[in-house]
Amino acid sequence: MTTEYTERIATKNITMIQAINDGMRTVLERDPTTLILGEDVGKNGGVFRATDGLQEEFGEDRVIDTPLSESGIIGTSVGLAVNGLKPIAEIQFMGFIYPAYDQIMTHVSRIRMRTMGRYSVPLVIRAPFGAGVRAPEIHSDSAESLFTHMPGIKVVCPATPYDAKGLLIAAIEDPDPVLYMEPMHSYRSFREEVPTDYYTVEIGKGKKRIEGNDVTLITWGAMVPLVEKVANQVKGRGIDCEVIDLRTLYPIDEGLIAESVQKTGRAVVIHEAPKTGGLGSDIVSIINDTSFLYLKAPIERVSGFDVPVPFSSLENHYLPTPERINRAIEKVIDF
Amino acid sequence: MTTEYTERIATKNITMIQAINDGMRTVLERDPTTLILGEDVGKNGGVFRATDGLQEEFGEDRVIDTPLSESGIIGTSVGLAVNGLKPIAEIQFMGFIYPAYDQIMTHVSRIRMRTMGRYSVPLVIRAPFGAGVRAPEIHSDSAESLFTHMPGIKVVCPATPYDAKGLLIAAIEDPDPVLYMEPMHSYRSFREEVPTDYYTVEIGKGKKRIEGNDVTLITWGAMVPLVEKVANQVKGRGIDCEVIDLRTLYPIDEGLIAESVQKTGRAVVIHEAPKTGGLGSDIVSIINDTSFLYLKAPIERVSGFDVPVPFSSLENHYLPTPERINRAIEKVIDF
Amino acid sequence: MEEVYPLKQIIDDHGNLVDKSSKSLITRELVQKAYYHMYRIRTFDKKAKSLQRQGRIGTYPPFEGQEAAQVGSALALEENDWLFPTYRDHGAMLTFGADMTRTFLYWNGRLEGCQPPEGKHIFPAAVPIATQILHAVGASWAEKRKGTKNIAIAYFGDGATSEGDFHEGLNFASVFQTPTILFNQNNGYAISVPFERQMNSKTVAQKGIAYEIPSIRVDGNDFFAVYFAMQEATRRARTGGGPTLIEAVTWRTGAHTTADDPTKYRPDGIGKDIVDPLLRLERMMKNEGYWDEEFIQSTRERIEEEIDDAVKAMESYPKAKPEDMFDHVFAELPEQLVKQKESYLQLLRGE
Amino acid sequence: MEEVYPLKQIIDDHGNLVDKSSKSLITRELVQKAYYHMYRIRTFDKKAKSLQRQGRIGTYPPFEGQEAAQVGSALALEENDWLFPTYRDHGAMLTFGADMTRTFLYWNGRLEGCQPPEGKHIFPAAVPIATQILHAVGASWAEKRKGTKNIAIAYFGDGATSEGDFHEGLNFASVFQTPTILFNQNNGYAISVPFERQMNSKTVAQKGIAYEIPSIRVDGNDFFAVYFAMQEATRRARTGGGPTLIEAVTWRTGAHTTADDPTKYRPDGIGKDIVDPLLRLERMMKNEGYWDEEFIQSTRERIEEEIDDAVKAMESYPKAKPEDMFDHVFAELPEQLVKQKESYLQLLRGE
Ligand SMILES: Cc1ncc(C[n+]2csc(CCOP(=O)(O)OP(=O)(O)O)c2C)c(N)n1
Ligand SMILES: Cc1ncc(C[n+]2csc(CCOP(=O)(O)OP(=O)(O)O)c2C)c(N)n1
Ligand SMILES: [Mg+2]
Ligand SMILES: [Mg+2]
Repeated sequence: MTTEYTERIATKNITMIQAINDGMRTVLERDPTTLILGEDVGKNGGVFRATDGLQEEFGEDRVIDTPLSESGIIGTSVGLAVNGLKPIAEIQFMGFIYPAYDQIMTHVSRIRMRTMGRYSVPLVIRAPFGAGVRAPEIHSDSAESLFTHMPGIKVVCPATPYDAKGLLIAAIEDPDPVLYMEPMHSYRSFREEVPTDYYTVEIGKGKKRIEGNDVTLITWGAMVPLVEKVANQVKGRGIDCEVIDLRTLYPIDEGLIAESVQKTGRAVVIHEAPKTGGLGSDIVSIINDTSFLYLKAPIERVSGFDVPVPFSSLENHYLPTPERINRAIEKVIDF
Repeated sequence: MTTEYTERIATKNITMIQAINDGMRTVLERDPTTLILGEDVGKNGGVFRATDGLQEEFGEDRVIDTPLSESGIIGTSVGLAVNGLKPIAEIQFMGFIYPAYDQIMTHVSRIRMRTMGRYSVPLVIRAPFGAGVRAPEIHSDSAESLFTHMPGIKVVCPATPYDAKGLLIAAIEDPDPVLYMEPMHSYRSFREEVPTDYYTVEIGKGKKRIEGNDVTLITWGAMVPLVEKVANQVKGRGIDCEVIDLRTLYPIDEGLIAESVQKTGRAVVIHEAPKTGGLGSDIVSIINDTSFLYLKAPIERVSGFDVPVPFSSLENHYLPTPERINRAIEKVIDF
Repeated sequence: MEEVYPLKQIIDDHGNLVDKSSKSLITRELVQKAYYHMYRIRTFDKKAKSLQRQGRIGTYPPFEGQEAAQVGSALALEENDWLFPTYRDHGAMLTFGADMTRTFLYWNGRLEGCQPPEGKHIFPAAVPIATQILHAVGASWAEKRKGTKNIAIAYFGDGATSEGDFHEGLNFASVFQTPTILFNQNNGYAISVPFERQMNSKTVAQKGIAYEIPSIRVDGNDFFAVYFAMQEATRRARTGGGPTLIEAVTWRTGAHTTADDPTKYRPDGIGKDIVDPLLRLERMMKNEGYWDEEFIQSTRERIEEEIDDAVKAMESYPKAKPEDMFDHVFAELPEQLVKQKESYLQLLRGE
Repeated sequence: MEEVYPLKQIIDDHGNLVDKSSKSLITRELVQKAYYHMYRIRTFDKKAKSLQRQGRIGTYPPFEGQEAAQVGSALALEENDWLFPTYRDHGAMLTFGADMTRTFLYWNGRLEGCQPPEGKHIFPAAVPIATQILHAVGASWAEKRKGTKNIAIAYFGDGATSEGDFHEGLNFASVFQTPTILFNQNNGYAISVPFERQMNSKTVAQKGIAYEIPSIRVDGNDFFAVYFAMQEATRRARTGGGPTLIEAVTWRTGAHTTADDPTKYRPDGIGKDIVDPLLRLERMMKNEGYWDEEFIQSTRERIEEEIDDAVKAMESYPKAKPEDMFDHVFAELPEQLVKQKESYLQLLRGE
């Protein structure tokens, strides 16, 4: 905030969880059809404080504590959404979205197609995800692939406070269902200037976080700051990384990936979910489809292993580490 | 059955659904800890007649009609399995496995790891899948990716009556949970000689159905006969395809894929599930990892589109067609 | 629990009025409406079965035997209410105003079959069992929030009561006191599984106690019993009294679907003593002086004509377009999907 | 429904015997066992909270206030029964024979904490709510099939009753008449959501009616009420009488977990009138002549020593090995996983 111009946009220096809270407040104020529902979102303000203060401000009718029932939350949200409301449903942790999987797979994502647009489900499902915070079992799953493989729902995942608010508002504005994944490891890990006003970040567009020429690092969520750190480290060793934060996991920004890899000829994908079936494989496929002749080395994937996210004593061994990312970069460079 | 030697192995010329029935009968006879449970599997013998006659033969105690409750079927199977039994649970159609997804994801696949092997879940989940039989909505989903991405469960899918029986018995013998996917389109579409006795087909091993040198076609399930047909057709045009039937979708036979692609330098993957997140992407990744320098063209994927399996009037447009496979073969050849 | 939830009847098998107190509520108009709709959907159902046998539509789940339950419930709804059916409730949907041509189209595998007439709130049949219960709770919750008097009805079978969504739906309805009718057609079977293996309770109605949801068990083959129970339930719902669970005890006369063979699992002769609901209504009409040959004949002719026209319209309907598979997945097609669509259409055009 | 399911009490808040008929069933041995276990798990719970504050274990969900429910239920089990707990039932697990060092290890994020002593059937705590109910039904069904007299108990909270798996579990238990105890600790809250927003019924017990499962509502802070209700239920289960639903009405004295702040959602002063179950037992022991200073002192010392030893053992336990993340996913590691493991271990070794 150094120039007079930028000062005109009022901003706050806030964390991601605050930005998410702010995003919901902004929308609840503007759009009376929006409402929040979920477990502990009301009086308690959410187990992570994402909805802190919102029930006080907007009432029990807009910010609703539901019974402990994920299929119930999503299933009733379908009914609310087709009948003119815009529910923002919280699933307390992404690992607890599975009981609602049937409703999401067979209804949330299919109602528009089934009725040729007569009915639609403008529903946002918020879900904190990812490991590294020493949470109990199941709390740390990264389940994006189960939804990017599901036609009819968009999947977004911010890495910064700014994108968190802008993507959340975009998700709520979207006429279709959006799964909004919140990297809980990044909830409070850093702050950023975030406009106090209404703004959106376009769904479907990734962002180049670091420009570089030697190798493209593609990632999202809580891995972004980690990958940026590694990129800066290897820069010291003369390797010039381009870092892409996908931000939207479906529909993926194929153009951005292709353009970058066609420049660098090398790519490493980094994500938390298990390797097999991970979004990394789709990105490899996109590169195969768009940039085959540009590739100078096989694409590397650094990801969770093909094991359930382990208990907290081992979770740091499960997650991609700087060492593993480093080795992958070396591998594509030295190939 | 032409030589005296092979005549010694008694066989029957049967369909896949009969082979599955025969596989279950064989196991129920040999192993008193096995039991079958599911919706309509008992008196009715299954909506596809997969369990026909089994309740009559083995009693209501071994072949059990359950309430209409998929989470109930899988959740109680967990309890049965950890307590010494070997349940073979039927999910009537794969599109109805979603209500049980939570139990499979958080328990079936994790109990061995969670208890460091103290408890295990030797459970087989049978599920008919796939489109092309004009079934109502949801009945035609191909959901393998939701399970190949799930650490702790194996996924198999036979394409022929012989493999159907052998893989089913192997799945039941396996000490770990196995999802056994049945391509319903192939249930009665052709017959094959199947040994009347006990035998297994090894889990984790694919099979070369046709040898060839120009391009590797990788597929499984109901796509196998279709792909074989196309392979035979293009042979007439001088293109020599190698056809691989994966048979096991997790853990995948990486060696077989690599060996073939290293020979042909070209690959087309064919599957029914939507493209994004489909197993095709994993296969592209495996080829990227193992055979990068051998590739003469980008790998092609012919799959379901990124849309929900449509209603029956459009399902043939959704499924891979000979034309689409043909075009993909031409593309990799002409690259 | 059967004592607590006795089977409420207004007319008996012989068409006699057993609940005299209802006599004043039964008007000629109501009786004729009941007859018209029950005869109409019965004829539709017969036609659908025959079309299926001739391969002119796909697999079809007949509702024969359940006409009183479906018509009795749907007729009690108001114009702006919401209806959430299963695959077996096309009788209720037609009665509430669904288009008949589109209903045939649905069973011909056409998405167009899922579109209700403009302004009418009829959801497509839910295929995954019990999932629609939550939708009905949500949609009626939205009406309550908007301050209207509109309600929603969820149809579901006896088998559906075993699914988690049944339970979660009833709990939400109860906690949020939504104006929802939870309408159970207990037709004795879930495919091959009889009621008494589906649950260990003698009634579905008693399950309301778990949620403090008022419930009632009615003879589902008695149009009037269903209709009056519905009236009470809708009145309660519209006046802030929350949800009601109605168990309509009925009988699936035929197979589960045209692909099913009930002789595999149904004991011989079972259900033979059950009097067809339409026959019961006819008996009642004769007993109580509502039988009017002229009305009957003209009604039947009108209906036969309507159905023939609808079949013709279905069969001359423009062919399904592959574009439709892509175009409605999202409000706006993402680039990837545009590419998939274009390349497929190119191939179809031989390019 | 509270009239139908009155809160069964044996001793009141002052430790007076209100159900005289039970007097003959109460032995010194039973009282001392109750005291020993309740004091033991109370002390364990306190220690765990303090270890968490010091960062020596991870987030921890205290069960303070629920000791009578957990000990009263677990003590009624037999050696070969099965116990399916939640994350808040380590008191019951310890009482039934779980190893204390491993219990601490569990809260330190160690898989070893999920392993019961050899031959003991104690499942790891279920994290996804209500899922374990089905496991208990399945495991006890297996016992019934084997013809043993063993049973299974599923622990679950008030919040758990809202999940579909609760419903599906009770329905299976009822349909297959499995020897299962469905043991509900209604502690008033599911994190921040109070009982009366979780459901619209006044009791959990009444939910048994939906399934024709006998149910009872007991004062969960009264060790004897819980213990005798359990005895009746286990007797029924062992003799082919099927499942029982027990609602033990209790109170979560502290926070949901050490990461939770109940002042955000609990009205001031709420629960202050609830008499601690251990204090109630002590009062009863004094009133009824069971108070024996020497027993009390030696018990307390023995327990404190045990706990200190367990903490030491936990803290000197060999470090978690990354191999363990791979080695137990399958009985035999598939090739891919071997590769992933080897390459990661190589990296760790600096190769
Ligand atoms: C979740 C799910 N599981 C299984 C099926 C397959 N199936 C279709 S209808 C049916 C029986 C339904 O019985 P009921 O609820 O009594 O309704 P009815 O068919 O008798 O009208 C089953 C098991 C399904 N559609 N959805
Ligand atoms: C399926 C699922 N959804 C959400 C959660 C998060 N969660 C953990 S404990 C809890 C409340 C449980 O309440 P209750 O069943 O009453 O048990 P208590 O904690 O009071 O012992 C919730 C919502 C979870 N563990 N599992
Ligand atoms: Mg039925
Ligand atoms: Mg509780």
